[in-house]
Amino acid sequence: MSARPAQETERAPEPAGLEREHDPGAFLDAYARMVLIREFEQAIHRLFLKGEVHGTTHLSAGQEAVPVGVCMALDADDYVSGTYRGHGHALAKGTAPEALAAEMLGRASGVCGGRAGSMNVVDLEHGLVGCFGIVGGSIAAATGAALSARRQGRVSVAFFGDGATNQAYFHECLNFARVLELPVVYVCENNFYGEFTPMENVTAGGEIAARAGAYKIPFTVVDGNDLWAVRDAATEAVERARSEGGPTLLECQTYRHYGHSKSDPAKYRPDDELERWLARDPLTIARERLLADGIGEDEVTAVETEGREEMERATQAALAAPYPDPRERPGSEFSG
Amino acid sequence: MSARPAQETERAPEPAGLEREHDPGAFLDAYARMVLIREFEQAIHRLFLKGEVHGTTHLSAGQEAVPVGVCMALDADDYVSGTYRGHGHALAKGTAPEALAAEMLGRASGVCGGRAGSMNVVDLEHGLVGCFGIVGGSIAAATGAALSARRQGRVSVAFFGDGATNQAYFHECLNFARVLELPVVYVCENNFYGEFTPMENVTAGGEIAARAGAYKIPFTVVDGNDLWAVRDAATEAVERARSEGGPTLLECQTYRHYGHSKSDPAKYRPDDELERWLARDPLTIARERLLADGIGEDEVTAVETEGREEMERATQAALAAPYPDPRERPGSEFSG
Amino acid sequence: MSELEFRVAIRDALAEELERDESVLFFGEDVAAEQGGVFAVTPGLQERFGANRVFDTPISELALAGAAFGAAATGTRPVIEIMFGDFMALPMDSLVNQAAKLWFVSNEQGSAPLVIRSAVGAGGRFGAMHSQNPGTWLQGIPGLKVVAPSSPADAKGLLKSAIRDDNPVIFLEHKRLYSIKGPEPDSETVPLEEAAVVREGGDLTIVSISKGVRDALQAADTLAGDGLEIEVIDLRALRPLDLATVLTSVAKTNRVLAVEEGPRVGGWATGLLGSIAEQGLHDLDDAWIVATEETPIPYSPSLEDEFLPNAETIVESVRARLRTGVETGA
Amino acid sequence: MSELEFRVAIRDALAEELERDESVLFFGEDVAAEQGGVFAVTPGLQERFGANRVFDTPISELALAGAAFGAAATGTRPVIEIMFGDFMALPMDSLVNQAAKLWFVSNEQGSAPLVIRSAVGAGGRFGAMHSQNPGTWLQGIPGLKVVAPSSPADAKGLLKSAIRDDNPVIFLEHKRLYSIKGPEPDSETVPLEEAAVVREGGDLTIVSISKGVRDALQAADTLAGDGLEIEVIDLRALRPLDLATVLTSVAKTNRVLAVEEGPRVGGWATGLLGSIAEQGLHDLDDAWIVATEETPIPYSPSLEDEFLPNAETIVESVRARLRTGVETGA
Ligand SMILES: Cc1ncc(C[n+]2csc(CCOP(=O)(O)OP(=O)(O)O)c2C)c(N)n1
Ligand SMILES: Cc1ncc(C[n+]2csc(CCOP(=O)(O)OP(=O)(O)O)c2C)c(N)n1
Ligand SMILES: [Mg+2]
Ligand SMILES: [Mg+2]
Repeated sequence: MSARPAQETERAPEPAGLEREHDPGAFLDAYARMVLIREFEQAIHRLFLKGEVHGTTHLSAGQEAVPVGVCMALDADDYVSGTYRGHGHALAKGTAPEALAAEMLGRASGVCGGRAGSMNVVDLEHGLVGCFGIVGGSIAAATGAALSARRQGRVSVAFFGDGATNQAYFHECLNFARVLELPVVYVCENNFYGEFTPMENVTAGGEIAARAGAYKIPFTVVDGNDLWAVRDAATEAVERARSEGGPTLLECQTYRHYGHSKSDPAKYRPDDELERWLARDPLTIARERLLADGIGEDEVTAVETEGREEMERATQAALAAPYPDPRERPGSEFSG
Repeated sequence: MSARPAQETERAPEPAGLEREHDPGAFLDAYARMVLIREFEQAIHRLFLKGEVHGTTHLSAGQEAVPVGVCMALDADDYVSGTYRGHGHALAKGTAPEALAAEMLGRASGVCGGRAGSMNVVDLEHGLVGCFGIVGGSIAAATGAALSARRQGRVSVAFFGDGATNQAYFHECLNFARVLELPVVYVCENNFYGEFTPMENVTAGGEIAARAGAYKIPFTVVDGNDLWAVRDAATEAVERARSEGGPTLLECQTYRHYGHSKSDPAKYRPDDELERWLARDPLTIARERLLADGIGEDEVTAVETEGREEMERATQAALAAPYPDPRERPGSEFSG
Repeated sequence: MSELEFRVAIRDALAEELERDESVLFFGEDVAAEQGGVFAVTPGLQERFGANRVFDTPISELALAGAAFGAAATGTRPVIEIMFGDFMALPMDSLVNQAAKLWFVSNEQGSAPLVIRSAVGAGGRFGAMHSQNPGTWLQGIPGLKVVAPSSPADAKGLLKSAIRDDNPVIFLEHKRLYSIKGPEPDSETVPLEEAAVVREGGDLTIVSISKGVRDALQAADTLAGDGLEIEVIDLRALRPLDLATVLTSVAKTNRVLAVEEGPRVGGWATGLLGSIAEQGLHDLDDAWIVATEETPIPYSPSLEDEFLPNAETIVESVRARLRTGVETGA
Repeated sequence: MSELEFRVAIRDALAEELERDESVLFFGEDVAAEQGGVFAVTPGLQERFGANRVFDTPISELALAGAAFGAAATGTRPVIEIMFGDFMALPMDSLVNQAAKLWFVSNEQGSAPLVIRSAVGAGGRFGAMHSQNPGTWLQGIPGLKVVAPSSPADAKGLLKSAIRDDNPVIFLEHKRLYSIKGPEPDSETVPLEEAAVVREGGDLTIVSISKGVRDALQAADTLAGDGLEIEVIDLRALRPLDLATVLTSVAKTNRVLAVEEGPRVGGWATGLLGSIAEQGLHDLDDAWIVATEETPIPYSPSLEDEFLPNAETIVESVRARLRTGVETGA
């Protein structure tokens, strides 16, 4: 990943942006992270079918370019908040695949010791303030983190879905962030469905990004399956945030390959819709672009193999880890 | 008031509008209602200073043209919801001044038997679903009433302030109403302050009506001190609602002459601001227009005298009414 | 005897009331979609009653509840679904400050006859934000009825009563109950304000609600093997609270255990014991609670299983308490 | 001895903590304006600490609490004001599902050190939506501390502790206390988890919190004239609940009365009695509650005065209960 060392001071936006622009390895690294996320989702899917992942889980396969592209624009100490569909948010920000897989499996070595599960992952060390099982919750968490970020020379990013833009949190927080000129980027992963319901059926006006206009917040609609497009839009937004330009809304249009959650066969999708989106798989798009940009096929393949292997190792390690023992470590209500 | 008999069926918008347009007495009647509201607020103010009105109270003097103009466009059986600054909302919709004054005084003859007080008045008989002490609550109440209204051939109106447009209710309900195409009119009384805080300090973008645009809800900004302007805009919106055209947002720009509530001397206002608005007193504007439109000065004066006298009678009757006796009528938690 | 599935009982109650009364509406997130909600409770209702009466909404819990309130105040009887009980915190203002207050504050001009259905409870490895029991958040709100059925028959009868009730009713359906089967109801409706003695016995009264009642019944079966006759009471509602039925039972058994899927502090179980202490202290030889730890609900199976009360922990607690007679929490 | 006004105690605590710790912020609706909030508690703070640390916000309670959560999770110590306790239903999701859960669910990676100040309670003729005590809505939420001071000294010491505490604290200030005066505190902070025995006596324990403690103390004075020695306990917090102090007292007095400004069902008072019954039944000769009716709070002075507990109703209730010994609710 493109994470750079923590910097507590403010910096001019331009050089940082340009530096990234011309870093040849950055997009290959980013592609590697996308591959890892895809492998992760597929591994979790298999484990779910085997009964190893419990309750429910929400896979983000098909949406990988969004968190990865956004996190390319971030530093390691910037903040993000994610959703119950948050594996990609966590992995893109730096959570270790093994710790994340172990969390899904409810193991003691999970990033939250097995207490959180798929929907509620927190990884403060990597700046992940939380994943939120409550639709819209991530918007507030990142807005608040931006209050800290402003004092720390950092920025904050909220990931959320199209459905979340109809929630109270969306409205109150966007207004709040603009009023206070907070360094926050609102990243809407518009995958055109909230559970079984098409976005346009429940989203008045049908234009998500335009909602930011009501608050005079700058907004952009991006092809969320194009890593380069996401990363460019995010870079601009992050630089605006860092240079005291306040919040931005990015609408990244994308698609989830699986159903909403483990129990959803996604029969509500029109014929061919999935096929059309599979043809625009963000991994394929990225692969082709890398090759076109002169990265060798061997390098790309190596990254893919590595991702598969890393995930395999992570899965095995997670499966081998013990379940937490509540008697050994009962857990406390309060800190201190 | 222009309230017409209840009609359960739908009707074509045009004739109704025209009929009202040419009714010569309607504006004089409306002026009479504005006078009554002004007299009411002044009476409550005096009673408050004497310690007869308890707790707190929020006067709407200066804003009379908004509820009166809007209610000119409504039928008696249409619904409205109001705010803690709701005396005008109630009186414009038909609540008896004596019953309302008695409520402020906590008397048994109050429209809610003294249980509600100034902030929470309900008058279902007159279609007042409630006044809401919670900023934004009125928006939800009217949105829900529109679900009934749609089935009953009626419309529903929410009154709320500029500050309420930053509340969760505003966003969720406007989206909901557009998605369901509900017959509801959202009337924002923009008096440029929420308590002690100027509207523009806390309202990102600074344009309230434009927020409706995000949901593709038609909107208009009106001079809220001009009865004719308010009534025309409301008529259009109500007709849209009645003819299945869905919701509308009206922003009525106006000003409260008093402070936010009884304890507020309104020192935060810039010099001259009140004076400038007093020069645009909605009562003065209406009076002049009536005279210009050929209503005789004697008729106008008669209406004013009547308003004063009606309010004086109402005040005396309310003051003479007994306090509710909790032992006689303890009140129950549940209906039935 | 034909058996009724809990989720079908809910579906049937809704369908029958939609059929019976034109003023009943049903809406929520994904409830009208083919699947009929995430727990497959309400498929087919939109086809049957039309999109004007049964419809999907945006993900806007506050607008949902607020719209239900406004509709209920003006002649409609809305039933809405708040998908998970944990989300009840979002529309809380509308419940507390709108629906609950209309009847009293309006001086009894009218009330808000609405029902909020919601899936609650833990045990499904759904984690801390999809497993809570919001009943205790709401028990202290005068003007709200808070109901939670423990069997398919009750689910049907109580939901029908809730829809016909003129007051706002929070109707909590435990996720672990959706797939259970039980006898058909033997009456059209079940009153919302009467606790049920679901098993009789003279040695100890166990009081619970929702899934806890099934656990208590199962525990009572086991304890019968120890020679203990357990009386089991299903509260059915947390508000209004049918204390009389509990007091009558305790006057007979002199011992009471309350089983709650939730923390002790601020829970309904301690409150119930307090009310018994206030009104029936001299009948009381022992009173205690089986509840959860005072933490959020953990995800991992090993943690969640240890966290939750069940038939076994009830049995253990009864054995330990009656054997030792020691007055410490179980 | 110099006397401290309750509202000034709050203001001083805030000012001292803002001074002491750069990471403390304070924001809310109209709190930074010249008036310093509708109860004139916080004037002058913005002038002193600057608009970056003390500022006014939009009327957006959910964003306020959510922003406080996100800030608290990332190194800031926000104190926010939710103007009236009744509005606590609006940000409830952020309290319940965000702030309260971070510590446990993250496996103790971090917590959310935030404070929510709010004006609560009735008696001011503010009506049903500006008079509630939301403490009981929140008492059952593991991970939240719920504190309510009864004196200026405690207000200052408890608020300072709340700001320094690493957990989310709901800090409830009774409106009827803002203008009272009392002695200066004799310590820098007051622990959040210790109930205080504010008057000693051997005949009866009265437990309350917030304004109820003052009523209880006043009642105890009157009852001293009857020859009754009343012990008065100020819970200070509803969560965590210092049951030990209560149990010790009840072991001595054998009688307990809990005084709550709120309904019995779902209130903290019944819960407290239940916990005493669970752990100290054999010490208990009598236990009862003075609370409100089970309705929303009425506006009219004649109704509100009758509705609320006060020193007089406590005295009456004690006299009636101790005279007759009858076990019915007072
Ligand atoms: C407040 C709330 N309401 C409802 C749900 C149930 N729910 C979980 S995901 C989801 C759909 C969200 O859609 P969207 O925001 O578009 O995100 P996506 O799942 O498509 O990534 C719903 C309704 C929830 N978790 N929280
Ligand atoms: C949810 C909520 N937050 C805060 C308040 C306190 N409060 C009462 S009126 C008011 C200002 C509202 O301003 P606006 O909506 O512009 O209406 P206006 O009073 O100007 O008519 C505030 C903050 C409240 N009653 N409800
Ligand atoms: Mg989506
Ligand atoms: Mg205003």
